[in-house]
Amino acid sequence: MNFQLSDDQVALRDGLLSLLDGRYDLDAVRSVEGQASVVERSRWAELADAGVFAILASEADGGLGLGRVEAAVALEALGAHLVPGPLVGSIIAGQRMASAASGEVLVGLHSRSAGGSLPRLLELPNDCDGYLVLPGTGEGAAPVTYVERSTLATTQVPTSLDPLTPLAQLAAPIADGEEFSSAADPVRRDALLLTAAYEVGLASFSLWRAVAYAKDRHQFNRPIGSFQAIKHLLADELARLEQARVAVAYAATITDQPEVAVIDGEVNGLSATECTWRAVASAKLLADTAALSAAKTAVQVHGGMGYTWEVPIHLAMKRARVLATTLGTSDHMAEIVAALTR
Amino acid sequence: MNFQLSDDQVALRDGLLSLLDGRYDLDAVRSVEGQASVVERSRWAELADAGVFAILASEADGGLGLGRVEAAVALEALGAHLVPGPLVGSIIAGQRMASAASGEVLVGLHSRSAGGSLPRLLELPNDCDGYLVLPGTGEGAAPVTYVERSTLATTQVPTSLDPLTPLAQLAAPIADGEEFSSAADPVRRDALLLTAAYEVGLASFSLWRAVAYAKDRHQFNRPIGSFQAIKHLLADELARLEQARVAVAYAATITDQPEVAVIDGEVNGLSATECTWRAVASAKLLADTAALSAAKTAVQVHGGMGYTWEVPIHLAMKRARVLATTLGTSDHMAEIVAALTR
Amino acid sequence: MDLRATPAEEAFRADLRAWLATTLPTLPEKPAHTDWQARRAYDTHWQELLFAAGYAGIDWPLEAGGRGASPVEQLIFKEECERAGAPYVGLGFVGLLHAGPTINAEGNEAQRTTYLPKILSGEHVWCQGFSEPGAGSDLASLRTRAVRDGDHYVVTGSKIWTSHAEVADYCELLVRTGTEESRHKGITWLIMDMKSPGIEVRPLKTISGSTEFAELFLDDVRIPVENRVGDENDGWRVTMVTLSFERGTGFVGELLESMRLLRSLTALAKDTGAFGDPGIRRRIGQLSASFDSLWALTKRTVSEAQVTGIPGIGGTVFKLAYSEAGQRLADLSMELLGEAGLAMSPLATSGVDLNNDEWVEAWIKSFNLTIAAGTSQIQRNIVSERILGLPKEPQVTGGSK
Amino acid sequence: MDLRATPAEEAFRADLRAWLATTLPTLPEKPAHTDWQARRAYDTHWQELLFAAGYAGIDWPLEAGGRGASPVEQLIFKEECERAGAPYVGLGFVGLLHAGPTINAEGNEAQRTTYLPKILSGEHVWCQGFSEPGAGSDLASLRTRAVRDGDHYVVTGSKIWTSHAEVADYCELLVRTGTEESRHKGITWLIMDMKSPGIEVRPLKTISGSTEFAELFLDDVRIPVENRVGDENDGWRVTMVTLSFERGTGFVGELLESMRLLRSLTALAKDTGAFGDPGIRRRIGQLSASFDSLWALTKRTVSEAQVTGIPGIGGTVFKLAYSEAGQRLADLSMELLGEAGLAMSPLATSGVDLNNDEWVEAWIKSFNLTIAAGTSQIQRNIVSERILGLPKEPQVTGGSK
Repeated sequence: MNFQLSDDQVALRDGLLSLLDGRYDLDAVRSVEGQASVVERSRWAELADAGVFAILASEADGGLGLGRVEAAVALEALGAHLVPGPLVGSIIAGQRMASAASGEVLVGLHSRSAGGSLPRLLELPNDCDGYLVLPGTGEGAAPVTYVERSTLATTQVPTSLDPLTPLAQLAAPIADGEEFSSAADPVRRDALLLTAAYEVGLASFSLWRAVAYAKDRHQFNRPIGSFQAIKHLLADELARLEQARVAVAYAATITDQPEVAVIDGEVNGLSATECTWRAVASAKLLADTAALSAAKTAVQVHGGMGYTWEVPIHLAMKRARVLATTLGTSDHMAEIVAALTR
Repeated sequence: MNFQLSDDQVALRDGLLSLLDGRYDLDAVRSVEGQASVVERSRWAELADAGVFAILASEADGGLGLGRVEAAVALEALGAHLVPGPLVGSIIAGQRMASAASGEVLVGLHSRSAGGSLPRLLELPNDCDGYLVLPGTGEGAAPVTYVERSTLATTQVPTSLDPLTPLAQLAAPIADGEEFSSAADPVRRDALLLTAAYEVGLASFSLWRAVAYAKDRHQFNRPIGSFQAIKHLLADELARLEQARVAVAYAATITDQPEVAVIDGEVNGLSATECTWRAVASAKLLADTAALSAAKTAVQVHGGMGYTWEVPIHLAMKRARVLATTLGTSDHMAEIVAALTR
Repeated sequence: MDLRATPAEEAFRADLRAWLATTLPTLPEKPAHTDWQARRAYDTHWQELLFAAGYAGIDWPLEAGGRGASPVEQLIFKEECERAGAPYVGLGFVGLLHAGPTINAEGNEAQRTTYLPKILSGEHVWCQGFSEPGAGSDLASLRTRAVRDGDHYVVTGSKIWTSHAEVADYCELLVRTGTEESRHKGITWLIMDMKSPGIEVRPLKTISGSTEFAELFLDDVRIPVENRVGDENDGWRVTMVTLSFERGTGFVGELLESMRLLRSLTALAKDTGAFGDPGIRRRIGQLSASFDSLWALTKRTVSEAQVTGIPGIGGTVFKLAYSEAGQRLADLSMELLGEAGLAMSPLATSGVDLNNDEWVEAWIKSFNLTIAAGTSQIQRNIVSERILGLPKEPQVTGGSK
Repeated sequence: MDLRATPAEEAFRADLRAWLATTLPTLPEKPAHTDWQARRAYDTHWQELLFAAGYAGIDWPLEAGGRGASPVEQLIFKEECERAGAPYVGLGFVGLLHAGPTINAEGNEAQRTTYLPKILSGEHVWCQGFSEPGAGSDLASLRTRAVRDGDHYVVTGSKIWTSHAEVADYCELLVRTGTEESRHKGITWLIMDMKSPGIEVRPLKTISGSTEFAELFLDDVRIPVENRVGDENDGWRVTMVTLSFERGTGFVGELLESMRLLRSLTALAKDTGAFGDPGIRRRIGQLSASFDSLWALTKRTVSEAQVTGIPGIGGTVFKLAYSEAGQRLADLSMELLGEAGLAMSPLATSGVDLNNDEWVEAWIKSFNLTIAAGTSQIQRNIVSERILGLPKEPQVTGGSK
């Protein structure tokens, strides 16, 4: 057992971070705020060149042949840079669609499960070329299908909560397209896991921004970060962040190493698949909490400045809200974990 | 409108506090810890002489003819002194039973509603002469009846959570006795309201003990009460306490002044009775929270000392746990309020 | 404990309700949130109507031209206006709630005569120049400098969180007249004419996307010495007088609004089926209980003010508790809206009264509840020191950064 | 990231599991919680068995007579012992986890030879004399005074939170040898023979009713200078060496116990029907997720210790997060037990596996989670300063009260 990033994984992370520092700095990310399209194709191509969307594709298919651990490492780095666009969908699609792996085609995700009587939305309607459509929870063992964006009837939403996640309202539920995968479960699990990894990145962004501000900002002749009221808020956020981060790492590792899921499952009276689901749902639950809470605390630590558009914390806060909603809420995740607690 | 204690109400409170300071100081209260019987009849008689158990009885019946506001004032004072015994039951019984109002007979409360498949307990089995038995929630408009203690088959519980609330396990559900009141609803409401008032007293006990300790205790060359980590914990408890206290005052006032319940109910689309129920359930919910939270914080502020038997905070914490359980939990109260939120 | 209205209170409420019923339908349609000139026109028109009916300056003393209403009547006024859907005090709030009362209490006769009537009538709009980028919670560290030059102060510096500065006529301004280290003892309170040369107003966009606030940049702005309220270097005390007016019923409108939102959220939960989940129901019940108790707390605070002239401990506790309950309500609303809570523009619905844009905006604004008008951290300091009597933290002296 | 066991780890686990399977059934029945002599006999017998099998001092270096196991093996040891229901380290914990490692690291050859073997074999039981009534979170303010008198220190003062002092042979004792104001720089680490004249042990009853702890009153207790570990006035550093052994896997047993309790609570919720309430289910799910992540965090921490020798940031975060999750579990259990949670003695039930006494005791003990071994307030200071790099609070110097 060595439950730490391997040297290769560290190298992957550092390489990606260095690319992101250069090409996805905050100014670059913010330059598309509030626009109907938020993905700059040339930058997207650079992510593709770095292998981001081919990370899960097999080497035989020209991919990197890496696992969820590596994909999660990449997503955390992307989240910590607030990179917009259909990252999770494109990585998952990249496993089987060369056009997604290469970055030519941008693939969003849509789950029919949420909603009920409320309106249904489509994320990134002017950026995605197509969507992986996950069946609703009542639909049994329905497949995941791929639908072209052009086939969907939508109305643009003029203002979305997250200025980096433009939206359209769907005129009707999305019908099935061509089959992408006959089993929806592993796809949904990967989508939740990678979304959780991105949320860990968001939480980290919020926390370290708040820490930096707390060191710099002085009131009452002291850095505000020397007041316990501030220190303790931030310490609690670190605890949430680390719990989420390690939960993501655990879920990713046992997805990649199913023999571990077998052993860990036995201890808890679960099959390997159930054990993996419990780990993934736990990771998403903790990552939702970490990202939302870190953003809220970071706004609070920034005081009035945190309430201004200029300070970028609100971008992390709004994205966290989006990600805690679309593929299954924290409440859904908690229900999944409870059902697998025996 | 003058939503403050009247001069008479202040005099009542101050008189009772002065009696309690003299006859129910902490040493006196603690002298019966862990005993099978915790009520000293001579002290109980002094409370009776002060009119505590006749407070709601009409003047025609030899009572004080006062209202819930006065009864709540008395219960808060009794709670702040951790006075043990069937106070609420005896006050309610005192409305119609001269022997309870005079302090000769001690009357406990028992609600058939809680429980399910779990064992049912009887509080203060060696102190109460009889019990007012409230019907279970599924029993419709059943009456409140009075049963003699001697008719109940029980097994003594050797150690109870609260060393000032001895318990026995009931061998069978309590059957009806002689009718005390044909309508259970107002009795249950009064019982919840007066219990909430006692909990406010408990919360106040815990908070002010913790404040005193925080001023006195020094670590790192400072009173620990000068650290924000401690100050802010205590400030939040004061906020909880004041919310609970004013909620009790409001519920008591509109019970006594039904014309106000009519007006306030109209604003919220409720009948006067519904308005009063919402107020009482809210008060109990907030008082449960205030008492439990203040005790927890007081233990924390006392540090290791708070974990010792000697420091009396645990008595408030354990009693709060008892009172937040027996007549209807916080979760039940929240459900009642939600059903009356329209 | 008496919650029954006196005959005078009942009469006050009945008169007001009748007036609102006849007056509100005459109002023009509300202007767009971003159209500042139209908003000024709308708000000052409402103030004119209040003035004509004798409701302007409801809490101001009679001798200052106000209504001189009792605290209970002030509460009734806020309650009835909120329930009838009357306009908020809007752009008039700095003049009516801060600057006016300060000038009345601490200004001289000439200042009272010059400024008070036009605040009451709605003719003049005021803004506030207190906070600075480097002086938020620690207001006493403010650095905007005023140098005496004959009959004028020459003021240079910057202010932040100035509401509707774009359309204000005057600004209540705090400046440093003492040494850099003088803190509370070197501050002066000035009336600044917003037409003075050297003032630059730069809108400040909030995270909800609005530009309700602005930054003020002051570059050698000349302010006549006669515009000073109180003595030089006595501005901190003058300000505290103003702030003391803020307590008590300060957040009544917001609380009543939250209570309305909770009712509407409960209706939505019933529409969507979420009300069938006991966990959701309990959260609704907990919020309902919290808001009801804060409403009762307000009545107690007002009663104390009515009898003793001092609002007691309720006001400080209120802010702390209300801001957290408000955030819990906002969080619950987003959870119940689900995906619909990700859109800030209205969505098309069938059958369900969604108002998603209103909810989303309320959620974003809820982040400000624990910051604006004193962060919860500062509130907890106040509660623990002034009410619980806990010792202050050791002070750090010396140059601030 | 690799969670697969190496062949060596698998072999270690298999051997241990086999040994536990044959050894545990030979143990006598557990003694009553209050019978200290019987508990000593029970715990030292278990230690003898571990010693004979080569598991004594699992984390001690080989040259000190320990197993010299890797951090991963230590984790496996704790995991298997907990899952097999083996006895806890019990009365041996101060000797095995604190005093022994300190003497090994900082003591001289004679001290190592005299004390270490008998700790490992279970012959000697140690207790800890660190905290004082006036020195809890602020340990450096301790006042128990040691005055040099020839070849002895003469010690006077009092200690608190001394576990099983009634049956201990030795005490690791911190005393003040410097001036009153010397704080960290005037503390010395001594080995005190518990049979020395002048020691009074007074049991300290906790809020759960147990007397697990005691107070020590020391009145001119004479301790030979040769019992000093490290230099005079260097005891703070010596102590920090000990404390650094505490991190990492310190709460593994407690965590595994909490995970077991949560499973049992879930079963109870299904028995009582409470599991049908989605609000209750979600709380169970949240706790399950928290505990699982803390278990994963432990594995990461141990992996870091294995590779770098330093446990990393996990240990400090663990204590803070675990103690709060443990309290939430305890609170949930009391809500699910309802009235049955008000009795500390077992209740008669039919059909339901209630264990109400165990749950109630766990609830009461949960209050100590955020206090013992460093309050959560102190933990947050450590996390914010050492990990986040936030500035320390301004220090207050001068006489303490």
